[in-house]
Amino acid sequence: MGAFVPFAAIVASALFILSLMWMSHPSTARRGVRAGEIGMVIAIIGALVQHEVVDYNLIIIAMIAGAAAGIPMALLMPMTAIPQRTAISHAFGALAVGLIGAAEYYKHAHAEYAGGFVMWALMFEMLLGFLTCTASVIAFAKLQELIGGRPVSFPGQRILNGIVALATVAIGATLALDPTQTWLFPAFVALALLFGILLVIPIGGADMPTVIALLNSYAGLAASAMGFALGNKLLIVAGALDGASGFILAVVMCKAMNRSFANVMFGGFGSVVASVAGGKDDRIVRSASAEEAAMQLENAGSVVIIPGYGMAVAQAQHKVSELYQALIKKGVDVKFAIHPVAGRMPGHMNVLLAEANVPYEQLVDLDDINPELPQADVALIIGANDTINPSARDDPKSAIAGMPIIEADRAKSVFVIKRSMNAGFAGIDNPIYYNSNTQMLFGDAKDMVGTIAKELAGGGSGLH
Amino acid sequence: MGAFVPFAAIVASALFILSLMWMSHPSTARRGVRAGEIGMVIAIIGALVQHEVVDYNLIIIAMIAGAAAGIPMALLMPMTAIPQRTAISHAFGALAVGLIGAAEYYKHAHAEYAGGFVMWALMFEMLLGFLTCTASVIAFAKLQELIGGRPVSFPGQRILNGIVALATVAIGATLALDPTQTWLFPAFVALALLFGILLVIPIGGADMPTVIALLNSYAGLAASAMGFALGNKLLIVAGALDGASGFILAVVMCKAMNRSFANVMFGGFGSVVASVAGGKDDRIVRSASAEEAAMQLENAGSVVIIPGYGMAVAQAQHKVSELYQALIKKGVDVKFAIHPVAGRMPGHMNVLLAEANVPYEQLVDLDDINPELPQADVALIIGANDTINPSARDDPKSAIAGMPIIEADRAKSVFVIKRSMNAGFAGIDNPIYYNSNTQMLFGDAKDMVGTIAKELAGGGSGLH
Amino acid sequence: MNALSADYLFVFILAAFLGFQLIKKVSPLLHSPLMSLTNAIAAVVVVGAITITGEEGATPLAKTLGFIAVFCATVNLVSGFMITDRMLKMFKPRGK
Amino acid sequence: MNALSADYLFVFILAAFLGFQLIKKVSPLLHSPLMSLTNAIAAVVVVGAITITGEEGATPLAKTLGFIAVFCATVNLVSGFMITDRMLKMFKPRGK
Ligand SMILES: NC(=O)c1ccc[n+]([C@@H]2O[C@H](COP(=O)([O-])OP(=O)(O)OC[C@H]3O[C@@H](n4cnc5c(N)ncnc54)[C@H](OP(=O)(O)O)[C@@H]3O)[C@@H](O)[C@H]2O)c1
Ligand SMILES: NC(=O)c1ccc[n+]([C@@H]2O[C@H](COP(=O)([O-])OP(=O)(O)OC[C@H]3O[C@@H](n4cnc5c(N)ncnc54)[C@H](OP(=O)(O)O)[C@@H]3O)[C@@H](O)[C@H]2O)c1
Repeated sequence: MGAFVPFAAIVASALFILSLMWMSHPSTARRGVRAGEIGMVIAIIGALVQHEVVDYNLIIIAMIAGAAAGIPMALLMPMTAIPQRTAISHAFGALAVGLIGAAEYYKHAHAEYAGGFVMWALMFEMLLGFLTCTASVIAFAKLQELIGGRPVSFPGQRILNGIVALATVAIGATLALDPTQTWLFPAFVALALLFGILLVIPIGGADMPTVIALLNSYAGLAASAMGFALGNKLLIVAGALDGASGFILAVVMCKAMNRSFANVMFGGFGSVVASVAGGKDDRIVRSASAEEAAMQLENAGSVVIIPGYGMAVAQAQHKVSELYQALIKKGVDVKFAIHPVAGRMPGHMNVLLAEANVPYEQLVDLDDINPELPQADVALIIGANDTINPSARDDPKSAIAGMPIIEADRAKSVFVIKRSMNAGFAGIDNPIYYNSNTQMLFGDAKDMVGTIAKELAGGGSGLH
Repeated sequence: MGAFVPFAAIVASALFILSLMWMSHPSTARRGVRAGEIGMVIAIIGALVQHEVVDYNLIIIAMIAGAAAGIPMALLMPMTAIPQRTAISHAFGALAVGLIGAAEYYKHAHAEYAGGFVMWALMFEMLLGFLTCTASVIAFAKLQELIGGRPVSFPGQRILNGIVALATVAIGATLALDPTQTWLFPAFVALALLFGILLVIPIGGADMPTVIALLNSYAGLAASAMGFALGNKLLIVAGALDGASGFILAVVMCKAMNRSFANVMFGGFGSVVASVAGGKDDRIVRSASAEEAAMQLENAGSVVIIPGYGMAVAQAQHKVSELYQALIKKGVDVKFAIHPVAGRMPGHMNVLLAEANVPYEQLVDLDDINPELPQADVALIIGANDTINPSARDDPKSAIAGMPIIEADRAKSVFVIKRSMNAGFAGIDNPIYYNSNTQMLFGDAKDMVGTIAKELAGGGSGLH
Repeated sequence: MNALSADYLFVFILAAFLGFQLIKKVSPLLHSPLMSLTNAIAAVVVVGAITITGEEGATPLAKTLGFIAVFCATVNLVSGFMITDRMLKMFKPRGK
Repeated sequence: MNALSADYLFVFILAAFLGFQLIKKVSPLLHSPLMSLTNAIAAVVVVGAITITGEEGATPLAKTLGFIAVFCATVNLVSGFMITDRMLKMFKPRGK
């Protein structure tokens, strides 16, 4: 046994590493999940067989309860709810980290640990853990639209945040230097929790994915800190991997939106959505019917479908897949152009389309599809807006200037499926709708795509 | 100080890692070297400031002497001697590892260490260290042609090797279990050294690069083992990085030759070179003059130059660069096709051509150039043979069947610069020389290319 | 900071470097499953929770906190791995 | 095998994984300089040699062996880094 514990840690770490390694490609990814699961089992066994552990009842009960809660959650969760699910699970994980830290704190609340390395690690762990917990809850609430997604800002906000931050750190430091001041501890926890809330409320709902990725890396760091405090290398490794992943995803998103972390965290982006949305003007907009679209699509040699957030909210992915099937049956070459931040989380579109059985080779990256678009006969935009907004490329004064876009406007002709002339997440006007080669297909993505697919399949009941 | 030592190790490791990270691309590679150097300095300082270290004289002397020997070596070494240089430096490194192990052994030659972890680590370290040392010396001698490159084989060779291997391991194990048997130690060292020799002599000279890469990873493992024995994490990390690198390079080479490790180590490959070389036959060979080649080259739209071992031995890289300059001046599009195992070490051609100021963007990989070759007007083969041998692709019974090749024969017309009809390293006949679109330019690569370049530059003194 | 903590720092740095190298190579196609996978892996904090809850002489408070922690972590790791697998099951190559 | 050795194994495994990830990404263009760079890095064994040679109560034998080891390792690291740099200096992008 004595020998098993350290080796369990090594093997588990190795398996977690392999798990991420295999995640690099769809063909090996599921093996990656297996590796991760096995690693986890080994880690848990390693923990259970430690001599220190004597009482198993509570542990077993908690684990059974946890599994009982987790399994249905995993099975019933609709794919469109993935972002919320990620947010709430960060809250759970961070809470666990925080509570473990608290328990450890009370164990170490003696003078001899004062100012010790373990104490500092514990405080850092709890700070990150508790703030990530509440922050994730807010993020969840915003994504689930339990509370408004609009950024909340009030006078003196920054000052307040600053004060809370300072107070939290100050009390944390005091406790690290003199752990016996247990009466201060609840205040520390409360402040950390409060700070988490304050951090997220000023951030717009659609920025939540970036926030979630950041919280992901915080949670990872917290786990590593716990590893430092408990002297557990496995936790250090797992935490570091998690931290790196969250950080990189956040960077990817910021790059793809051409925005800085600072701008995401403090920019109050998205507060303006309403103002511009649906601004009327006199430029001509050509709109077409499903029949016309169907006809042009089946006569096209190559079609690029560009899905966006609208496809997700309309849950149109299955209809889109039908459309894809109908088109390839007619010998049309169909590709999907996936923008890194299309939808509301990284890889959002890929998961939805994969769910609807679109082969993943057809899902093409921004950089690879743009050179092909000028040759495309038809670009069919389904509920995407900012990610195809040419002003990001052409108008340096635009709010999203410099954001890489899918250059749908370069295609020979363009169809846009959306319900209105309303703006997208960035809340800005989109010139593509007024181009002479653009035709609008107004309606809900699901209905509209469905009708077009029917038309192509030769059903042709038309719109209802 | 006490605190500095462990942190020196951390910082040094991090810098070594960054060093390899930056090595991934020419634009950052030199920064990588800087990082490595700084890491090394920090590591050395960390070692010097340990309290255990009291006597500095010998250390300083040895380091000055080492620098005095190393610097001129580094400055005067011709690029064509890089393979030999790598071999001999492995010998030095491995010797150092072995000697340190020996010193440590005598320190631990007491009953209480019997069978301990440290002892096993030490024995493993010395085994690898000493055998790598002599093996590298032989490799050096073969590359430097101090001894014949022909594989040495004699009846009962395998049995002898087996016995020596067993004896070495047996004595090593005995010493690990009972370190006090110091009288056995010299035998162990001697056997390890002998084993190194026996391992390499049956391997053909041109396989040395693969051997060197393998020895590289042995040396790395030995360093790691030393880290285990001395409880020095920095050594473990550096050793692991070195080991990984050597191993991957060896794999790359074997893949590019479509051969297995086993075949390289025990195949006695290359023993047949003489037999086939220069085999006469009655197929027609078209040979051309430098003038004709020059004319066709300057009228070509696109030229692909395929250098091989012959360019290296002839030291023709500078003339080749002149030729390249002359051609681009005339508006010809010139690319270089680099086979992974062209020459006698990985990346051999790249270094030589870079030395001659050919911009690295022009050096194209096997996989990227092959699709372009059918459109190329002229493929100019300079001292390459096996790497362009079509029988690897067409003749399943060929000795190099399945080895990926640069498909020069697909080009509209082909020029081959070599001195004779002799075979290359693999010692097999090459059908490309008999193709109707192939013209041979017999002569030393340097002279021939030089003459062609002169022709193009309008000098035109013709062959001498 | 003592040699021990230096030791942990060592592991952390190596793991962080490794993490960056590995994640950078994950195809954007799989960024959503990646999130839930790392999420599940981070739930390995359950080992810490187990120790807290089960170790001898654990105070009632410690047991309670530990109990909740074990529960939360378990929810994450179970659902995390399962959802990741569910997502990945959906990614099919052409002609399937 | 004790917890300590397990600890070293931990570091070794992480470093090995990292090594593979890093080396795989090195462009074939640079395989020669890579060889000499890793070669120079491996010369860090000089730290072991330094301890042997300089530590108090080192036997004459240890001093001699250590001396040679320091010499050999120094030759490697000096020439290794310098040659690598010499090679890399030669790699020039177009229009230079
Ligand atoms: N993916 C991420 O990780 C991430 C993270 C943070 C922020 N974001 C941001 O989210 C945005 C994503 O861009 P996007 O182009 O995918 O979407 P978008 O710019 O948010 O636009 C979505 C469009 O879909 C339409 N729509 C909504 N519901 C619809 C329905 N039921 N049927 C048909 N159309 C519907 C809306 O127009 P109507 O209202 O007229 O129908 C809207 O214009 C980007 O600005 C990105 O920066 C993404
Ligand atoms: N690069 C590596 O890491 C590595 C490692 C192990 C093995 N190898 C092996 O080495 C070989 C490399 O292939 P390769 O095509 O580069 O070369 P090669 O197949 O060895 O052929 C070299 C050719 O150059 C000609 N040559 C020699 N000296 C010359 C001179 N002074 N002027 C003009 N021509 C000269 C020779 O023909 P003449 O005698 O008629 O002139 C010979 O046919 C492969 O078989 C590979 O497997 C490479």
